[in-house]
Amino acid sequence: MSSINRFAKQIPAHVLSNKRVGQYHQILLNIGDLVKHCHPGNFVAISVGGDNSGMILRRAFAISRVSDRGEYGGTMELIVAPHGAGSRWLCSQQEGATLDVVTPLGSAFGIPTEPVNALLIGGGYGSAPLFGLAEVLKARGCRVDMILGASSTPKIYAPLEGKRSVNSLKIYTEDATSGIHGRVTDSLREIIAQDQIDVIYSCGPMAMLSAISSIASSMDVVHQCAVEEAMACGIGVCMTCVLPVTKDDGSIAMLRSCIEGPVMDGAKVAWNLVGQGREVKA
Amino acid sequence: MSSINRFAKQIPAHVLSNKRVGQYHQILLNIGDLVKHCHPGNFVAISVGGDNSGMILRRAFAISRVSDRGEYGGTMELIVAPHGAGSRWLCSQQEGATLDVVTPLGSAFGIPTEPVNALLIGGGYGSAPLFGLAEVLKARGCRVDMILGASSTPKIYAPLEGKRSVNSLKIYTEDATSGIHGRVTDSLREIIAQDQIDVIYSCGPMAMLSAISSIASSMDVVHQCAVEEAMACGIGVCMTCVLPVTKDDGSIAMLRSCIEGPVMDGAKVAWNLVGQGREVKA
Amino acid sequence: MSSEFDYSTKLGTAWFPTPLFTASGCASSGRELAQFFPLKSIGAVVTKSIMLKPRLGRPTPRMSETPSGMLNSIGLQGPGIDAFIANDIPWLVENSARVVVSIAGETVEEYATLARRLRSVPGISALEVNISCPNVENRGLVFACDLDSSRAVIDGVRRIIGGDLPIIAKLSPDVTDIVSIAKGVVDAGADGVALINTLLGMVINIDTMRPHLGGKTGGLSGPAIRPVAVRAIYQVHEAMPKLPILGMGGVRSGRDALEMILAGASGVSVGTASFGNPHAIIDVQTELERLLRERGFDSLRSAVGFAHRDAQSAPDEDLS
Amino acid sequence: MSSEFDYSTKLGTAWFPTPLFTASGCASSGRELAQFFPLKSIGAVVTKSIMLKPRLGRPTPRMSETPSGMLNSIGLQGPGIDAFIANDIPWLVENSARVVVSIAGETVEEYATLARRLRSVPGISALEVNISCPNVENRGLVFACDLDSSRAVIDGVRRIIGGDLPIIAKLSPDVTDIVSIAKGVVDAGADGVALINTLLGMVINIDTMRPHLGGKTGGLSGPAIRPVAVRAIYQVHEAMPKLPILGMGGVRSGRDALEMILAGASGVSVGTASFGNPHAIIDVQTELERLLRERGFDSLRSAVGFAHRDAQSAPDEDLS
Ligand SMILES: Cc1cc2nc3c(=O)[nH]c(=O)nc-3n(C[C@H](O)[C@H](O)[C@H](O)COP(=O)(O)OP(=O)(O)OC[C@H]3O[C@@H](n4cnc5c(N)ncnc54)[C@H](O)[C@@H]3O)c2cc1C
Ligand SMILES: Cc1cc2nc3c(=O)[nH]c(=O)nc-3n(C[C@H](O)[C@H](O)[C@H](O)COP(=O)(O)OP(=O)(O)OC[C@H]3O[C@@H](n4cnc5c(N)ncnc54)[C@H](O)[C@@H]3O)c2cc1C
Ligand SMILES: Cc1cc2nc3c(=O)[nH]c(=O)nc-3n(C[C@H](O)[C@H](O)[C@H](O)COP(=O)(O)O)c2cc1C
Ligand SMILES: Cc1cc2nc3c(=O)[nH]c(=O)nc-3n(C[C@H](O)[C@H](O)[C@H](O)COP(=O)(O)O)c2cc1C
Ligand code: FES
Ligand code: FES
Repeated sequence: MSSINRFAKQIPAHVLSNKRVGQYHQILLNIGDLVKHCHPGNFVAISVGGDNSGMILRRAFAISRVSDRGEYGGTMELIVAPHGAGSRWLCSQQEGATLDVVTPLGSAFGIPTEPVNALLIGGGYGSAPLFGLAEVLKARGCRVDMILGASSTPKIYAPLEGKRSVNSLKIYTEDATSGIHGRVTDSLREIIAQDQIDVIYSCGPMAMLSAISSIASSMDVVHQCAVEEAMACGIGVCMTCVLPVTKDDGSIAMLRSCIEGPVMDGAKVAWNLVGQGREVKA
Repeated sequence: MSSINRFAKQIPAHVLSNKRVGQYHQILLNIGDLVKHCHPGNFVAISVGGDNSGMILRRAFAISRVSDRGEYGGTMELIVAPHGAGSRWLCSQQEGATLDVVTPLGSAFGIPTEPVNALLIGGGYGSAPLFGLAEVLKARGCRVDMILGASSTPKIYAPLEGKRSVNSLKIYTEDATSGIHGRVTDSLREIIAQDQIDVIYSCGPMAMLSAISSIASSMDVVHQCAVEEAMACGIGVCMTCVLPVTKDDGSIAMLRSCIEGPVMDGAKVAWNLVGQGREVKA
Repeated sequence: MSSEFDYSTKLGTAWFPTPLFTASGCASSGRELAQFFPLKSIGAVVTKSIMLKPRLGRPTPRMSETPSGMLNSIGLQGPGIDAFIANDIPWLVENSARVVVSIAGETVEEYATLARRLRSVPGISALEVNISCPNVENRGLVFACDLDSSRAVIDGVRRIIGGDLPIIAKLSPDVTDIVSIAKGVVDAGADGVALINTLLGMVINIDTMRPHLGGKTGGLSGPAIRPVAVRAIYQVHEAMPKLPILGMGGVRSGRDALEMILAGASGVSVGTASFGNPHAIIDVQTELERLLRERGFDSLRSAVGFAHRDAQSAPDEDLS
Repeated sequence: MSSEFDYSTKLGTAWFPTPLFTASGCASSGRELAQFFPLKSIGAVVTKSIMLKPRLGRPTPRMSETPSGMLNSIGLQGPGIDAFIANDIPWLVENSARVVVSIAGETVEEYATLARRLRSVPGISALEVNISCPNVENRGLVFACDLDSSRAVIDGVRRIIGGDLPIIAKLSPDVTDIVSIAKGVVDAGADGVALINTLLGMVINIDTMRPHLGGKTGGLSGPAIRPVAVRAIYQVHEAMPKLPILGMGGVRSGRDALEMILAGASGVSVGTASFGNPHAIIDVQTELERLLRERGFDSLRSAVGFAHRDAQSAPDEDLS
């Protein structure tokens, strides 16, 4: 634990651009040297509402991608869904605005040391961190397949340049407005078997992660999922973001998803106990 | 009372310009047809901090000037001192921003039906509404002298075009950085006597209004002052903005300065009882 | 409002076309808000707590803004019951407003006297009894903070009023056990309770380095206190599910009002929000109706206390 | 800090170089904040309330943001006293942090047992006794809401501790009369009081239409509650001017902390503000010192309770 958040800093970050992409906003921030310490799976916590805001807590967003090349030096990209007041405020920030960010936070996806067959599954804006992850996996010689799903097409985030870093991409929409009609888990067993998947990386709504976990466990596939629990502090001090996780001795521990996550071993999360069956509103 | 605030409306107003003038910001707002109902002495109440602001109360500002000519239609000008968080937020609003304003509120300066000799006294940003008043008085054939005072030059607001509408202008600064060294009340008795002043109009810090009142009363000069008490609602429903006023029978009433003011008869305010001797912080 | 949705509510025997009320002390006697909307379009105007004699109230400063809230220390400034009955009620009645009169006293006797004066005044829908006042006969201890004093006030008022007017006891949140106070006043004859009055607070002026308010302490209101209000409403509704509750404390939008309705309020008062937005009560009224309809309720009443029902039940099941 | 200004404070016999403390439950066991600043640079780390046994705490959701505040319902999740003594205290001591240990129990006996376990552990500056816990032996009524239970807990802890460690009783604002509770615990042996714990609140989720928190009710914290905290501090200091008070509740800037010092606090804990700003406590510490110096104080101690002095006195007169 003492290694986690070791490089986290609170810095002012300029908004370099803010573009609408489907239902989301793609926001590019100038974060300088911190990019060096950002890994796929890490997140950023942002103050919202400006000075004297009644919204006193930061909002968490997965780091979609970082780059240390380009005219502005180190940059970080976020994919933000305008959900409630805080994320809507963020989406309304124009080029030139300054944000108060703390990053990089939390655990990162574990990268295999050997080339393996990896399946990346994203739900909604959950695809955001997967493209950066795909690049890293490709660089390690992995085969990278990707499945994205959402209720409808505008909620699918799949940038052109991102598609280049994967070997295959399947899209599912529940309203059949694009790709396959249905959910990412509909043919998951078949895909795992056919493509000889060794490891699944996932990010998206908790219900999706839970469904993937049960399939992955039953087929003995490693499953690293980035969870999303409501977080008050994002830095491990408040205990609000906990998830029930099964320990080696079979007992349950409540682990902080901000600091002992957001990337967790899907097989260990006691999904049936999450929120005592009541789901956190995504 | 039922006539007051009869024309008040809550409207979105665009910021047409925001310029620094000394220590103040001169903010021009687009308020359309409402200008017709704005009179010198009236004020505007503005929401500050944006949506989800922790600052839940409006801030009050004297209407400095209105105009219904010009390319934008009806406009209103404010002179705002960056004092605390709310007024600083207002001063930071750029051209194009939209403000939530309620105006015109409160009582206006009474205009004499005959041509008289009027003395207008402003302290700090208190001069703001006096230039518009001077124009009205001149149009009625009055002689208009003006005295402005502040602790230091950057706190004197005296626009060039405004100076044209007065017969004479004296400036006092306490640090002697411009005009006469001292306070507006220093030679007030002499001025009243020499210039045969019939009525004094004043706007500024409460201590100044109180000092003017005692001189004006002792010399039997009418004194209309625009007071400044902390206001929670600005529309007469909360009773926070009260001032002790002596009634005809000699008893004291606590009148709401937002609706039975801000323009009050200086002779009737029981200055010695204001805040039981404790001044409201300006 | 279409005929399919029944937005009306009752507090005891009093009927109101909508559940939106002004909060006592936040609408003066009604006239001033009438510049912004017709008073008859809301459920009722709850007037500023009136006392027997005219009162000047506390010294200024009387307010201080705090994060998402404000402190006030008005000290019940008002014209006294005679002028109030002579001037304010007739004006409200003329303007077709429904009227809930809030009364406040310094002794049990004073409350009873106020009730006697109001008993036969036409045009009053209900009495709100503000018991968050210092009891001069009991070391200045606030009536609402003491079970026996609270009961004594309501008992005295009930005796005078008989069964004519609904009596709503307005309680303070500054107590260890608000449910026991609520039970006490109901037992003493209250037809409903108003929850909550302001929380006792203080701000120190860091320039003068002394308490900022002329009255030193003040009452905290506004969105900051909403979670405390919702909790109080929930607790009291849980203990007495049939008791009409007039909820208030930090409501500034339809969603806030909905929280209170679901927690158990039959009506909602909007106070401090009107200071920031003179149309707040109208906005809340419009949004609340929309939110209720969107959730499948066909009446306000079917939503009251819904948060207490077991998690499986849907609005439709409650329409029987 | 220059040598001319004495920023140190004392709570009972315990000395701290600055008056800034973490708030229990808002800094976990200290390690996590150490990524952002050295723990030894603040007055002390107040650890999350520890219980006898390991606890999983309440179901999620455990938090809800509210206007300028938040509700939490953690349910005292923690490793239990054994693991805490084995892992957390040694780490804090190694990192030169001053440590105030917060304890919580379900019975009077449990508090005493915790005190016994901690009595001889080296490196602890003081005990904060969190009595805002349900008393399983008294219908689940929160200790801090009952004078006798509050006294019993402190009495039990005091007997075990003897005169060794200062005992700070942490009180709940959810009471009718916080001064009487404060007097009670002081009488039972507390060396000081911590004011205030969270206010009981609730949020209804308007989508599920049920209480949002897994634990239904939660504790309200953050700037929203600051006026209530300042009032409590002012009242208790007025009643017992010599009693050390650790103030807390919504402090996020030096000016907020100054309000509490002037009201009567000898130290200030920063809780919720650290969630929005991991350096909040350092920022508060720096700004508070500046504000005190600007006002002519040459020590923190000369400013404690200054708002109670008569309006004519200036800081200089108190430096004798
Ligand atoms: C590790 C992590 C990564 C995330 N990555 C992304 C991302 O890449 N893109 C994106 O659009 N969103 C992401 N989210 C969700 C995002 O944090 C919420 O949408 C946002 O906090 C909602 O705030 P709001 O003010 O708009 O909504 P409100 O509902 O008004 O928020 C109220 C409170 O609830 C919390 N909250 C509400 N919804 C969520 C949620 N789903 N998760 C966590 N907290 C919530 C807020 O933080 C806030 O404290 C992520 C969340 C977490 C925890
Ligand atoms: C009728 C009237 C006309 C005014 N005209 C002008 C003007 O033309 N130009 C100008 O710069 N200022 C004017 N003021 C003062 C202006 O309203 C305050 O400076 C402003 O409200 C301060 O808000 P803040 O958030 O910056 O300060 P803060 O001190 O943070 O405000 C905190 C609270 O105190 C209230 N408050 C603080 N100072 C004052 C004050 N002096 N008067 C009233 N309320 C106060 C605020 O409204 C707010 O509710 C006027 C005030 C009144 C009542
Ligand atoms: C300025 C002001 C004056 C008030 N005066 C009264 C009063 O006279 N009688 C009363 O019962 N409540 C009074 N209250 C309390 C409100 O009616 C209400 O209970 C409280 O403010 C919480 O609601 P809100 O947050 O919507 O304002 C007053 C509140 C404020 C802010
Ligand atoms: C998430 C959270 C957890 C808390 N846990 C504890 C606790 O374990 N023990 C305790 O005495 N107080 C606890 N508190 C209360 C704080 O210590 C503090 O008294 C309160 O939050 C007010 O201060 P603040 O507004 O600065 O947070 C907790 C508060 C929060 C927000
Ligand atoms: S969000 Fe605070 S511990 Fe995870
Ligand atoms: S500011 Fe509310 S009555 Fe004047």
